[in-house]
Amino acid sequence: MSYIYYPGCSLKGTGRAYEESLLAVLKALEVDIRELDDWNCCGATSYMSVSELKAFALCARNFALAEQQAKETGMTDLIVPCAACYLGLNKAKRYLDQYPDTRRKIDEALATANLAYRNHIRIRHPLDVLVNDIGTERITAAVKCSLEGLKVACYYGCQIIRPYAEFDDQENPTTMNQIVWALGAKTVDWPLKTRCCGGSLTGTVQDVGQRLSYILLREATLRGADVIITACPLCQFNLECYQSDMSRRFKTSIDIPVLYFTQLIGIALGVSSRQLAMQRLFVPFDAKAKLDQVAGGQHVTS
Amino acid sequence: MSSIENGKQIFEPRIVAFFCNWCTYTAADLAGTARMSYAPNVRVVRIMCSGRLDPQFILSALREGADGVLIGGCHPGDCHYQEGNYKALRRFTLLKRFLSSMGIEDGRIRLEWIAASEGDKVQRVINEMTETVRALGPLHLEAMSIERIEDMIPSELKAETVAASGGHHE
Amino acid sequence: MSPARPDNDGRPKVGVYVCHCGVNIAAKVDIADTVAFASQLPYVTAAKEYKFMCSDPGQDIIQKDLRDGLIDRAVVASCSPLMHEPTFRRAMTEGGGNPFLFQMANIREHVSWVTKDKEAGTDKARALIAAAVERVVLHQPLQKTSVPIHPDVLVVGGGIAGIHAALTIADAGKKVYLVEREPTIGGHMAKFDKTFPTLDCSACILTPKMSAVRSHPNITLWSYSEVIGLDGYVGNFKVQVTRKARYVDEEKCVGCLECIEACVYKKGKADDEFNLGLVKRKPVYVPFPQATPLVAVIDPKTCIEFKTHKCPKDCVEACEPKAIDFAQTDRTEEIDVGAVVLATGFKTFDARRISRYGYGKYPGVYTSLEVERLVNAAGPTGGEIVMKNGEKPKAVGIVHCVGSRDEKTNRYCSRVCCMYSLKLAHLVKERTNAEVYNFYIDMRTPGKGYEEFYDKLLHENVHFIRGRVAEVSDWTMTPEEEGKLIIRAEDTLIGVVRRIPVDMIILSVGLEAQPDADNVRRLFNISCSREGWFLERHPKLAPVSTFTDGIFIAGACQGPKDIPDSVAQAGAAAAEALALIDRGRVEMEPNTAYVTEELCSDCHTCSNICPYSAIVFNEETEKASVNGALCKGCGTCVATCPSGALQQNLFTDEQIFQEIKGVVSYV
Amino acid sequence: MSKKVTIDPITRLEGHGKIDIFLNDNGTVDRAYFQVPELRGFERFAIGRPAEDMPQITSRICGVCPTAHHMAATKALDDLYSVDPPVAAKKVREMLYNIFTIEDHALHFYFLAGPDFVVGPQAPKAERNILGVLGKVGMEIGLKVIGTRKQLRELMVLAMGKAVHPVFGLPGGISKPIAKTDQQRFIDVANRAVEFGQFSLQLFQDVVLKNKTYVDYIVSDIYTHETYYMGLVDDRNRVNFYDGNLRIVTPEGEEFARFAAGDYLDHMAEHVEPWSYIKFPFLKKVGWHGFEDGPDSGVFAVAPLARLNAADGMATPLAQAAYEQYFETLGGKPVHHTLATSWARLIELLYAAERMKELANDPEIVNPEVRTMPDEKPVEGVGVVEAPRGTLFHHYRTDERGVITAANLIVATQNNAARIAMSVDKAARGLIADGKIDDGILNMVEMAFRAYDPCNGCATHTLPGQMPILVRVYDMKHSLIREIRRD
Amino acid sequence: MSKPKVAFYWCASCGGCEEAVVDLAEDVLEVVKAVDITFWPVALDFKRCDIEGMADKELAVSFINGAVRSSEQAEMVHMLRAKSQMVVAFGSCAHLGGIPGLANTFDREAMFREVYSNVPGLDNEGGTVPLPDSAVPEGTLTLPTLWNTVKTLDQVTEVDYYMPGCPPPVKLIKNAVNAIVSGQLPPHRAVLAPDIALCDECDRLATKPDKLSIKEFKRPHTSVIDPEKCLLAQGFLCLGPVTRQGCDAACVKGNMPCTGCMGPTSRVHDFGTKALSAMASLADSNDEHEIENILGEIVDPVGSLYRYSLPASLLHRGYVPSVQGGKKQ
Repeated sequence: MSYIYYPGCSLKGTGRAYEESLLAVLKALEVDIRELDDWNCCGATSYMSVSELKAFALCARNFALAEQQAKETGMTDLIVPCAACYLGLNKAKRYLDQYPDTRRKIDEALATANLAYRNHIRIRHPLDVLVNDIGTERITAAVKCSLEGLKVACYYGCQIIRPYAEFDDQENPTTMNQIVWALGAKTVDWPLKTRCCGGSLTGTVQDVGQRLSYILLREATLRGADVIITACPLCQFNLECYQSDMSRRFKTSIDIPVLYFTQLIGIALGVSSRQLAMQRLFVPFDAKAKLDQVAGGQHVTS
Repeated sequence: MSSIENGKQIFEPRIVAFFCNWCTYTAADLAGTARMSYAPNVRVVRIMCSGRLDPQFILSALREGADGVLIGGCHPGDCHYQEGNYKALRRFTLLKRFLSSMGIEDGRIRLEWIAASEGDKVQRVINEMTETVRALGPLHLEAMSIERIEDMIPSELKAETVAASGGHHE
Repeated sequence: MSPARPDNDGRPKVGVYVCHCGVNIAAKVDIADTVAFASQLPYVTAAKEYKFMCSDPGQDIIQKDLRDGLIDRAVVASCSPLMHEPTFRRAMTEGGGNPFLFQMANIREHVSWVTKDKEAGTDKARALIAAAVERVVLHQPLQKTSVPIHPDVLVVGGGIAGIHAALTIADAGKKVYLVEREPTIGGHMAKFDKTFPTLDCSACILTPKMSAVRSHPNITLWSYSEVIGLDGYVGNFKVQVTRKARYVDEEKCVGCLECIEACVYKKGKADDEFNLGLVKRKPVYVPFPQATPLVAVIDPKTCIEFKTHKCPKDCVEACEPKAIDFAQTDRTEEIDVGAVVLATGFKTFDARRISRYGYGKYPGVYTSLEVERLVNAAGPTGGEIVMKNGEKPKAVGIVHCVGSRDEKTNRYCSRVCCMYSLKLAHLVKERTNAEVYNFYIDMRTPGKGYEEFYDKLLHENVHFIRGRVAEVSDWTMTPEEEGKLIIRAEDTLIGVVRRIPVDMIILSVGLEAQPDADNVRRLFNISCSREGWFLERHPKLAPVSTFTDGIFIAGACQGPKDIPDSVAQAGAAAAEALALIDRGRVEMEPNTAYVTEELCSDCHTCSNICPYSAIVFNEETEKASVNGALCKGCGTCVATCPSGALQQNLFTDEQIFQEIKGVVSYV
Repeated sequence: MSKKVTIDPITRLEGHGKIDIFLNDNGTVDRAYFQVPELRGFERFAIGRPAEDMPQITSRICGVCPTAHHMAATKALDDLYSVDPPVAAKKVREMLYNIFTIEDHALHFYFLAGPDFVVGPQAPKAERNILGVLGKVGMEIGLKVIGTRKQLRELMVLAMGKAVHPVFGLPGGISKPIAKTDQQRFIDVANRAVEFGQFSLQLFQDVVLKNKTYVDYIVSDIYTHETYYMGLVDDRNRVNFYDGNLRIVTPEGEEFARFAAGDYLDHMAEHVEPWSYIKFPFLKKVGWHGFEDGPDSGVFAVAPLARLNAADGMATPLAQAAYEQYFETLGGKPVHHTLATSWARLIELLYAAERMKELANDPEIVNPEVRTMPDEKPVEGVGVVEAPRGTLFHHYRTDERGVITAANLIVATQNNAARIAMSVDKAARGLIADGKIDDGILNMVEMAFRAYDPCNGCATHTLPGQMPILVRVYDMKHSLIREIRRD
Repeated sequence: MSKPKVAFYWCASCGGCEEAVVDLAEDVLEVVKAVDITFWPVALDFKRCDIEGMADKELAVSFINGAVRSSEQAEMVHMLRAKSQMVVAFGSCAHLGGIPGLANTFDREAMFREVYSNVPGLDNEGGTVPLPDSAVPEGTLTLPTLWNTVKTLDQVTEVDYYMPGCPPPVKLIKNAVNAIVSGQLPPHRAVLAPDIALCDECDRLATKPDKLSIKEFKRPHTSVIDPEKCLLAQGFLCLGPVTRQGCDAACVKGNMPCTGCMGPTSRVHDFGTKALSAMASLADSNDEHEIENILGEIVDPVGSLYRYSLPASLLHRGYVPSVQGGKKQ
């Protein structure tokens, strides 16, 4: 099983922890992935809202490159971890495959760069790959340090599942939960798993943005979560960066670690915290201590 | 047959369709009742059951000048006559290989199961097929018949042979 | 290649008649042009146009030309043959011609209604007309054959539609078999307390009809039974019906229900299907007190005797007429009928499919059908609206369009939800005086007294919030929300998102086709719409007929309907069935296959092709022949015959070859 | 610039031989070209066909010797599926093959070449045909010829389904055994065939060998070429038509090579000329050095003349006797005189008849065990037989389903192609001087290749039978000065 | 009055038809008594100019065998047509195109490629192929070019009757000659053989099962062939049901399946697809994949079902853009 990996800009920037932990985890699970050569922006930024066609062209270029590489390596699956990229690329693919006019225009554009898109590529989210390709059994089998006793709130965010993804239930996704269970931990019943995190609002209409984030964090805490895990660089950033700010704004104390789900997996698989880039977290999470605490001091690493 | 689109000559393929009375023909009627407009390139020949489809009809359609042939029958298990569509499937299975070794591209011959309720499928399939065949271009069987006349006859005999050349043994 | 053309004074004389169908055709087909085109086709002796060919004056044109000897056969270019072929064949006959020296060119459904560009439409119409002419020239005069019709009728499904159809037919003096799969007839209607908009008691109007069925001399009621097989054709169906073992002898059981009393289980054990699992029932039970037939059923899945064989069987003791019979087994009956009325009804939408509404997760969330039982005086709570936690709700939300008008589930409107939601709102308000919130997309109350009923509710302090509910959840933002279920929805009239805390939520679930509708449709050889509703022959002109002659449909199996519509349609289906039967004989389409003996080499290639075994081989002559009575006219054997010895009336090889030629070689 | 003489049945009508003769300014021959102007390409349309259909498909290469192609193909299938047919099957095949050889040689002698000798080259053309032959030898003998041939053909139908385009060959055997009840028929006909063989040989001696003019033709240098010779021989180097090893002898008559059919590609290659559809096989080890005589030229010959040269004798007594007399008369081995072919052919006819008789009397031929089922995956197979007109190779490659992916057919006349071309060239050089050309010369030029009984139907898998010809003589200005032809 | 004049002529054929005539054996003499054979290149020594010299319609009948593949053959055919009152397409090639017609699935270039560069054992690095005109030291040599397409006789000229078979059965030839001599001719353009399929005259007819269906198509070389039982019932691709009778089921008597050389009966327009329809319908399964497996055993549908009739098929030839001017993909 091998894949082409499309990082996108976030995973090289704010989301570095995501990239580092993801690669570490896949390595631990012996999944062979190769970064797409010469990849470019997914178009999710302003393009999509300004000129869809330009955004599609950007995506199509990535597809074409991937297919070229696929020809050499036989790989046909493109792993896209960033929620925004995942959404953008999926949208582009949908339009290319279903709207001949768009396709014709894009094909012309690609042709000028001697590229071609042949619809030989599948866009895969790491959650999809972990649950449907690798399978929770294999994950459980790879666990070196069970997360027994840990209570986790799984946060999917708004972009991964809706509207294009087919690997999970759009109303009530569970793939992340399944992984957590596979690691021995519990998940809290938290109806907000796909509710908006405030997203870009935190940068523009700050109080609205922060209220939205606050609702998520507060409810998670109320329901006893020790940690929130997420699959979106933007969400992760939003949820953890402003916690002290919120505490002041809403006159409570919000203090809950927000990890990338890959980091949590890494912990269970016994990957070193440096490889998992734990040091990049604003709200620190001392796995060892926490696990000992929840397991009542008896926690042992197998 | 061809049309002009922004100055460019667009090839308009001719496609003959054989639709079974109970499912696909009804579906085509439904598409009509629902005013689902689709490409005008397909002309339907109604047969009671896709099982009535003699592969000879397909060749005859191509010979007469069709660029493609579409066959529509009830979904497997739904045949109004129990098994006619399976017989059609058997023949089509062999016919596909037969025609491709005759050099006729796959895209020109298509078998679709279309239920009486699937008017939209009629629309979709006809549009798709029209585009596919358009892309394949005209099936120039006639060119061959012309070669047949041109490259063999001393001019003084042409008239006589043109008359005869139609004559396949009867 | 072609056999001698029909020979009346040498050449066939074809009349071509192009129909405008008002503007339906004329808008996309240049009629004058096609008529001109037709007039120069081979063998055409008359080419004319008329606004509506199917009208009497239209038919008169053809008949006159026939009588004047101007034509001996006709092509009508108008709508689909499935629509008007019979009409024009009749016209041919009345004009003194042969109805089968006729061909239709479908230039409406297949041309004008589906083609944007008039030029292209005209071209296509020309092609279809040319094809019809090429073909009709080879038509042979044929005679229809007819077979007697069996006078009995089968009605499948014992809901209100089935009941009404059965009674109507039986009252007309015909014998009816009414087959119902549940232990009792009554269907969904039997579960309701009141019916909108009149709020009259459902039981009061239904139960008399149920017992009428039970007692009617012309009705054979087979409950707890299912149709498993159907052969034959219109007028002559053979039907196999399985009668499931109920382990109680229907003839002996008097419905005293002593057995239930006596059952070793003192309390209910299994979910009570009739009450949707709101309560438990015993292994031996009757669905409800007015069940018809009032005969107990033993459910082998829960009855201890079937597991251990060690049960004291107090029930047997308790039963005076000795009706209980553990040795009973399923048995299959075969009956002959001339017509079938399908009234197999609907199922309600499974609310679990929309997880954000929390059905099955939050105990406070109910489906409308459950609430129908709660408000029913004969229901598990005796009509008291109390929740699972035993409390009366102080605030109730009614969520409309659950599983209706929704891209993700069903796109159609279920037609009854608005009205029954109003009914429930009224009943809840009346019995609990709770705050009642209706969340609706549009209120759809077209029907006699319906709008008035809506208006009445508006004056009962019931809240109406226009907006589809986003989610039902239990996470709170304010103290007053604690412990409540919160409904989030945008109130599109005031343009704000609202969070409404309630105790009880009623999901107004839509109607869906029965889960086994697809099997049923195959069994009876009819079609389904995409959503699984049985497909009528024509949405307007033949709403209760199907594409299979002799099979009629009534009630919600054809699409969502309320009670009045179902009953009306049941009456219509009954009338159609009666009309068919009273004809006494049914005419068969003569499109059967036949063998030209001198060409048959007895090669047996066709021997295994015919699903009706209509082809027989004569030992002496060493030739095949077709039994016209068994042949259904699919023509599969004809396509198979390797030497063209088999041909099909109305679809001979030559006719089809000519049609192909016509369809491509002229335009 | 040289004159051009075209000998052509009808200008550019293909399927017939075509000879272009270039005269130089002083009216002698620069070079004469023998062309075969048609091609049907069986090699191409064999591709994609199931191998087991080859015996029936390739027999359509030639309706005169369909059995040769049928048998070569069948043997190629044995090899392809590496199956060894039961003894009975082999014997039946060989018997039928000899029956075929008898009637084909007879056909050639009495219908095609015969008229030249029997009726005589000077006789009016209207008589120079089978009817003329009948007139000359008398109706009684005529009927004997026809009758014998008919009986032979009937036996072929009986055993092979059809005489023209048989159907009985299968890899590992034949489609059906010979019924016990039929054996006697084979024996009876065999006896008549032997008689017939002797009679024909006698006829040849009476009308030809006793006629000085003919003998002079035969031994004249014009009709002589010193080339290699190839033929199929049994384990004791005696002529065999159905099976054995291939043997090549040098122009001096020494054994040059002896190999199994499968190795033919080590010994033979084909040369292509742009001016003829026919390909020119040559001996690989000697190489292609143009249309030349002698040990240094890879040109070789097949067919009766070559077979007798390439063998050490005949496997049956009467034929052996005739064989010895033949070489005695013509001055020992090898015989290079092309026109001696007709004699050699009649000796073979006698051998075939005797061989048929042996096999007809063999109890084994009615053994019902006539098939060995193939169980190997097919890859490649070569089959060879001696067709009346010479050695015939069929070579197939298939995919694992036994569908042909490549086919190579090297056919009797093709093997002779180079030598035929040389004969024509030589005849032309020898006969044409000072631009003088007449019918006699034409006839003699024609006899040069008529002796090979060239079947270009076989050679390019096109048309059979003898070759009509047309001579056109042009002066230096390329204007036609005279035309003589026979169609 | 003088005997009717008869001509035999061959185009692209193998000579088997001539052999078939020779197989009339002593009856040839009968024929010669009845008619005056004016032209028979293979056996008799008359000239083309004799024909050219004739008046139009002077020949009573011309028997022409072989498919037509070049202008020259066509020329000859048209001359004979002009000189003859009646033209009989003699044998499968003239009737349906015959086995040479299988060439109609490819073009001339493909054929050259195979013959002059692909086949093993070639000594042809130069890649020499025959050319219409080729220069030799002494001058220029010419070769005729062949058509891409093999044609049936009636695709070249008017044909009055058809004598089917590869080669035509002797019995039928006799009947035809007698019919012509006695003037008792069937309807114009008839095929001179009974208009009913082979099974009717096949000895194995009685062994046909009541319900005929095929679970596995067998290939003759890998299966035992029962000498009594209907070959189709045994699973062999026997085209008897599709093929006109008149050969006394010769191949089946030889215990091999009929391959259809006699062509179809009069009601069938296209031998190959009709055969396909019949055979495929026999495949005993309703499962897509099983159907594919069963029919997969027919490894070469075109070659097996159009063995003798590709040029006479509704398409006349395989679709080759270079030949038919279609767009190259």
